[in-house]
Amino acid sequence: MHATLFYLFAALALMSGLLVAFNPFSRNPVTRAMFLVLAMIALSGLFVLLHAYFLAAIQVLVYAGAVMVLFLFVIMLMDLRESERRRVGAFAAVLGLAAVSGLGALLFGALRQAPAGTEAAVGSTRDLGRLLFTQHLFPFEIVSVLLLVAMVGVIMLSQREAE
Amino acid sequence: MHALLTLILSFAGALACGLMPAGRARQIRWVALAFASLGLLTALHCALRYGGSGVADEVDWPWIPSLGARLAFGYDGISLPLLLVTGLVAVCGVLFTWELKERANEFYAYYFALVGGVYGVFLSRDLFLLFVFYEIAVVPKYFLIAIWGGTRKDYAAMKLVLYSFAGSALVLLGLLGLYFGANASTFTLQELSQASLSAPLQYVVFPLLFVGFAVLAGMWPFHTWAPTGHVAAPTAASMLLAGVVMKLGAYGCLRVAIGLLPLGAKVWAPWVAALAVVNIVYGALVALRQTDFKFVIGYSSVSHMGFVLLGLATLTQTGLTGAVLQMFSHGVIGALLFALVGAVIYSRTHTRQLEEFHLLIARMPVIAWVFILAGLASMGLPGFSGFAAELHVLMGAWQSPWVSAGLVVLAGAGVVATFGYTLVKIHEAFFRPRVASGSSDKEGLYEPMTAAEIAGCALLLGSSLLVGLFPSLLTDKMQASLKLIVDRLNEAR
Amino acid sequence: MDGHLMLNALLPDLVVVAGLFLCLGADYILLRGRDVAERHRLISRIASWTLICGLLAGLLGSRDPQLLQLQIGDGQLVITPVRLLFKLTAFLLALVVVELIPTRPATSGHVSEQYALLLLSALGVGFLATSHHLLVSFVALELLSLCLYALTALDMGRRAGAEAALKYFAIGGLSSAFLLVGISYLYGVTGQLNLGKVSAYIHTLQHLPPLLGVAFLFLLVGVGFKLAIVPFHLWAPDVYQNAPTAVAAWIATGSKLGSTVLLLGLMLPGFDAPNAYSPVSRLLSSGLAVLALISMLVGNLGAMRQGNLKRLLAYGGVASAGYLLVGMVAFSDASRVAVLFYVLTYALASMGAFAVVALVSDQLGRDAEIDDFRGCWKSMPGIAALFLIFVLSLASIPPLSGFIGKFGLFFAALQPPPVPEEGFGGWSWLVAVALIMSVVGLYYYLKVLRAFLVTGEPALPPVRVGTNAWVVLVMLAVLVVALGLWPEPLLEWLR
Amino acid sequence: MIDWINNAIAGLSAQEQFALFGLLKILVAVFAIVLPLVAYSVVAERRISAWIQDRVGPNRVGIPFTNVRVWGLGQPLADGVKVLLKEDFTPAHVRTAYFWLAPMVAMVPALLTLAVIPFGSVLGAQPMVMADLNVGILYTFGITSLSVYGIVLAGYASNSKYPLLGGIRASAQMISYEIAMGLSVIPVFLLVGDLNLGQVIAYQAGGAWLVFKQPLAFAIFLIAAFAETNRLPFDMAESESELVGGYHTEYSSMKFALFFLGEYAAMVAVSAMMVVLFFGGWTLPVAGLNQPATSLGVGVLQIAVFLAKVIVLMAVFIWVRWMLPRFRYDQLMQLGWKRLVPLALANIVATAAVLFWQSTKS
Repeated sequence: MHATLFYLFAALALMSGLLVAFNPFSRNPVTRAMFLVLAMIALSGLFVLLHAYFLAAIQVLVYAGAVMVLFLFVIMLMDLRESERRRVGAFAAVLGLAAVSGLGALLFGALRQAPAGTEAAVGSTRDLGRLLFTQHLFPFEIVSVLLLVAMVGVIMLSQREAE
Repeated sequence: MHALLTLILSFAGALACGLMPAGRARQIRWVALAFASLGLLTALHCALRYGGSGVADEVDWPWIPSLGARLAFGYDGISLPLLLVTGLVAVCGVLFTWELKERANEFYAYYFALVGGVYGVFLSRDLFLLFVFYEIAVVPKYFLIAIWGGTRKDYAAMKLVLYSFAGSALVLLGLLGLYFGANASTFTLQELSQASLSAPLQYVVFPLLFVGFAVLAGMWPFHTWAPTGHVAAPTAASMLLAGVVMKLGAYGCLRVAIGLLPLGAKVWAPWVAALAVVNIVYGALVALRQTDFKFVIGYSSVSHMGFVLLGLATLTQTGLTGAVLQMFSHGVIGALLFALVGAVIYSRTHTRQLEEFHLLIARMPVIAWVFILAGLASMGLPGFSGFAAELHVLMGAWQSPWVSAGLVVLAGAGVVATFGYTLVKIHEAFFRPRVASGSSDKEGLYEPMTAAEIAGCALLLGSSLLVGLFPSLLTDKMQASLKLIVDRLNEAR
Repeated sequence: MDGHLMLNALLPDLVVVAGLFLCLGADYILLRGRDVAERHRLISRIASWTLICGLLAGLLGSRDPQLLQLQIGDGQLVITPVRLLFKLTAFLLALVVVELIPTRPATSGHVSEQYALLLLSALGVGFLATSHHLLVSFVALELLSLCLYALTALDMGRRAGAEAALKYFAIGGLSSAFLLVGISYLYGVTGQLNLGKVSAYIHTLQHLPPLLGVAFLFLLVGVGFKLAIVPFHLWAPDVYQNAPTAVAAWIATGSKLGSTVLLLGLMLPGFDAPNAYSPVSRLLSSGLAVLALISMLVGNLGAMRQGNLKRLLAYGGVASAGYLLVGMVAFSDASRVAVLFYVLTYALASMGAFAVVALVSDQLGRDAEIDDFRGCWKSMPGIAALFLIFVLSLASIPPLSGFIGKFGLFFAALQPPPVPEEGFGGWSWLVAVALIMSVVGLYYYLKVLRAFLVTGEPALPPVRVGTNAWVVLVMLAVLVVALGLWPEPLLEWLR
Repeated sequence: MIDWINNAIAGLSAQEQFALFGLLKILVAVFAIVLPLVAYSVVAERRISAWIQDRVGPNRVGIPFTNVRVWGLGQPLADGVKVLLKEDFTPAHVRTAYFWLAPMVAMVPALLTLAVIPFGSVLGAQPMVMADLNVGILYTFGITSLSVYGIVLAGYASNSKYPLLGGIRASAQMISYEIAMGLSVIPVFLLVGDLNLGQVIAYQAGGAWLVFKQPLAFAIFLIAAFAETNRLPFDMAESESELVGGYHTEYSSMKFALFFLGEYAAMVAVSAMMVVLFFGGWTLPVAGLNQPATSLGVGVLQIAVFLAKVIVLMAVFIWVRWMLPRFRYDQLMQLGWKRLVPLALANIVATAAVLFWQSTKS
């Protein structure tokens, strides 16, 4: 059951991910975004299988629920048309394919030889919070500064001609 | 006076001239002359004080221990003549650019930076330091030529600098090889000369160092920067280039490549000798074909540097003496020729094309005779320094087991060729009516030499004569230092 | 975690955080509706005093031996003399950038945001420098990168600027993803986030798991983007060219400082190898050598063809990353010191060169071609002289610090390996290539200097340079020269 | 009969029991409770609005095929038949796939949210919650955040201007208020110390309802809930007077009905959440209803209590709709970002400070 679900979600995530990047049927940005949502949800399913409920919920809440909605918002607001089919030079295509397949082969080989993971501990929200505020307090605080960057940056970039 | 003063004075001069306001060309040139003369006086004082053996005025301060570099200065019999010639040429360079107005402050800043770099190379007793000064001398040349130069100055300046820099890249590689090969964690000449270097290492590193330095010495086939650079350079710069910068290369070959890598030197000496003879003969023959007066002198420099290289390749006491003597001699004579052609004659005729000259012997008799004297000195007439030098070189080559007899004969032929082109060009320049038409050059007498020009010519010609008549003044001082090198060569197995 | 000690150690950063809030607050509350130039004046004053206070706090901290040898939270915050030096250098460079931000912006009415982002990115570099922990390093790198993305797009009026920012953002985001995947694989293999422990764990392994190779591949790709190593350099020329020059200066220097520390940390398994030819260091050094080779080639040959000064400097930066890797491949203590020294001197000289470009081309209102600077010797002799120093240092001409830096790199690369049968010169071929490429480098740097110092009539009217800008420029020049003439104290400090 | 069932149940393994009762709970909750609730809330809406506007409202439809009028309670059935039988018209210019997808996406999240709501204590041995997640509230927020897709996609798929505007408005509005909503409940969990909704109820059973302890949080949550369900005064996405019908302008028949039902289902869901978070869930501080049920009867009574509370809140929703005018869009954003979010943050800080103070005192 567990394994079946894992493969189900993994396949779903991979398929949707692929469809985001290369969708042979549609070049519609909204479609891509929706497949990305699907990928996020599938990932969240994987998190559930790892007993990381908090991450699973956050994954849906933040990525599917907020980030991707903003994506859609932007796509709709800017009225992005279906993107042109890009012309890819033969050289670039061959090089890209070679790089991707090389990397894929490398990863596949490496992961096949990697030791099986151990059953993860249950990621309760309480433990996560405790870790964040003790052991990883410092990176956590840096992240808070990082958010400040995001805010300031957005103000600067979005508000043209403030005066 | 301490020898380091030359160095300090030069860089101080660069700073002083550079910071002066550009408009005050008169004040600047006097300041420049003062700094240059003080440098010359220091060098002279060093020469008079030098006892004839060992390293004088030695200082040795730690600098960058982690790289094994030390601030080690000092001079011996080999550096001494070169210090002298640097001082002489530096003073005369100022004298012959007496009329310079454009961007004078910058000119002398670069000029003294170059001079300081040259002094530094001759005074360094640490290879890292030597390399640093060697490179310091590279960059000012670019600006001197590119800003104040003449014919194809951009091309010439860039070519010159890139050749020099490529050479110094080779040198750097060689130095690093030397450092790690010696495994003594030091760059000082003193300690490196005592380190034992394996034969294979020497075989590899010697060509790196020798070729790297020889690029600057104008060795064929890396000489092509020299004529174009010399021609494009403003007078003072071409005097420095021909007079001392080319000697930097030769000095490096002697001091570093031959001095530290005796086994490598022995293996490669025949090749070096062959290239040197090519230099002599090729330079002379090409000079014969030139129509631009400055190119003639440029190629003659290449030819003369061939004698230096040949002297180095002999690896004998006599030959090396000749090489050093030739460095001095060509430094003085080459500078004088460039000064005469580039400044004295050109400022009057406004052309350097030989076919446009018209019976100059009649129209500038004093200058012509000075030039003829200089030309005779250049082709090695007895009584001038060139004679003693070339004689030593050829004698050394004849004795040397590394230079084949055929090469010596060829070099002798090169001497004849030198006679040939010198006389031919003197004739073309001074005794021939105008060949090319269309020149608007006026008839009649040109202005006489200025005081500065007279002083410069007198200094250079006088010192050439002095050394030509009494070569022992210099040779005595260098024997002990050269003997060290020759002994090492003989001992090395 | 000792909170009190940590607060003490983070005092410079806290000062900067406080200062940046002060900047924003002053702009939003006190200076509402004031003239842009006036706001610039006050805010830049606040920003520079903030950085000065941060520097002073750091210097005061360095007098406390406890704060100079500090390790908090499994390497999350590690302060050693070297790391502190890098952090403070970053602050110093940011201080220079503050003086370079043009006070009469053509388009943007945003004042305090620029300074705030600059301060924030300085924080990022500082954290990167003092972190020995994958998680913190990543977060700090993101902190830095995000600021840079936003700053690149500062000049929203220019299409090219926006395009460059987008390119930077897209490629940078991708590289962060690579880095993150690499980090997670590394964590997956070793179970550690502390770089020292990662390295120690790797050395306990009997044979290397292939996943480790993949991890390092990804990490190299990630850091390679940040350092603009070929083939991950494509963003650099566009970004350098189209970002405001002050920002380009900051990208070329601050970002480089931080990323180099990160790269050194990631390469720790190589440095920690019991002898230089353990399998892992062999793997890493051969990878680095290849990257070094192509970076030097592409960087130098690319720079030769540039007509735009900032693009040229960008390619020069790519080349310098190549040299950096040349020094790193030997994985010895000497190479660590050499790399650190080089990147410091490169940052100083590069900042100087960019500063001059920023000050001079600020008034041009378009991309500055090399030719636009012709005749600077006449209109601005002082600036031209300083530029000469900076560029010659970039071209590694002695006695400037750039030369000592590059020499140190080659010196380290040539150091014979501990295993004698490997023979003379660990990486002599690489050094040989690097030397040849240095000649090429001199060529294009001379081309630039030619415009500044050689050719004819001035193309630009003289620029009025403020006292502060003069002070920082001269300070940089003095540092560049002094570190060349007397590098030993710094080398000693780095050791 | 009951014995027989008990025996049959006892014969199943724990997993099978879980599956069986899970399915049962879903079926009952959705088809027997939520859908009727939704259907009749529509009627209620119409009746209440009529009452407020001094009209009569739908009062005629009774039991089909008879003449029995039961106060118009047959209305939902008639409406259902109507929308099912209407022509399902798909305009030519729409993006078909999304046009079909959007109504489903609008309906499903609201129902999914109910999975973690404890709608009763226990019936027999079965806890009256479908999935007792320890991150319950995050789950609900996660799912709620997905409900925006229905509207956005509808706006996009319709491929005409009013729906698009509605979609864009909805996306911005819902994200904005989600933040306020999420922040507003943090003090609740600070007090409770757990994210599990059952624990929230248990906490309230032991003391006062959280609406009294955290009135500000409740106020913010309530306001945000209006925005999240796109109800007046925040029905920007629909706003008939400006956008014709907003995102569902192009929809008709059953697809339109799905949006309609989705909206009411969302109301039910969010009311249920409020009941759990602020009104003690299935508890009542009288007659021992505060404790988990010991008998079937009490269990059913508690479910009734829960439903009653939900219905009251639904009534509030309906009441507000007919009492307040619509906000302007910029006012909406102002309120969300500049009032509610800072207030919620302040509330968090204040609560944390009080808790800290209390912990140091003891």
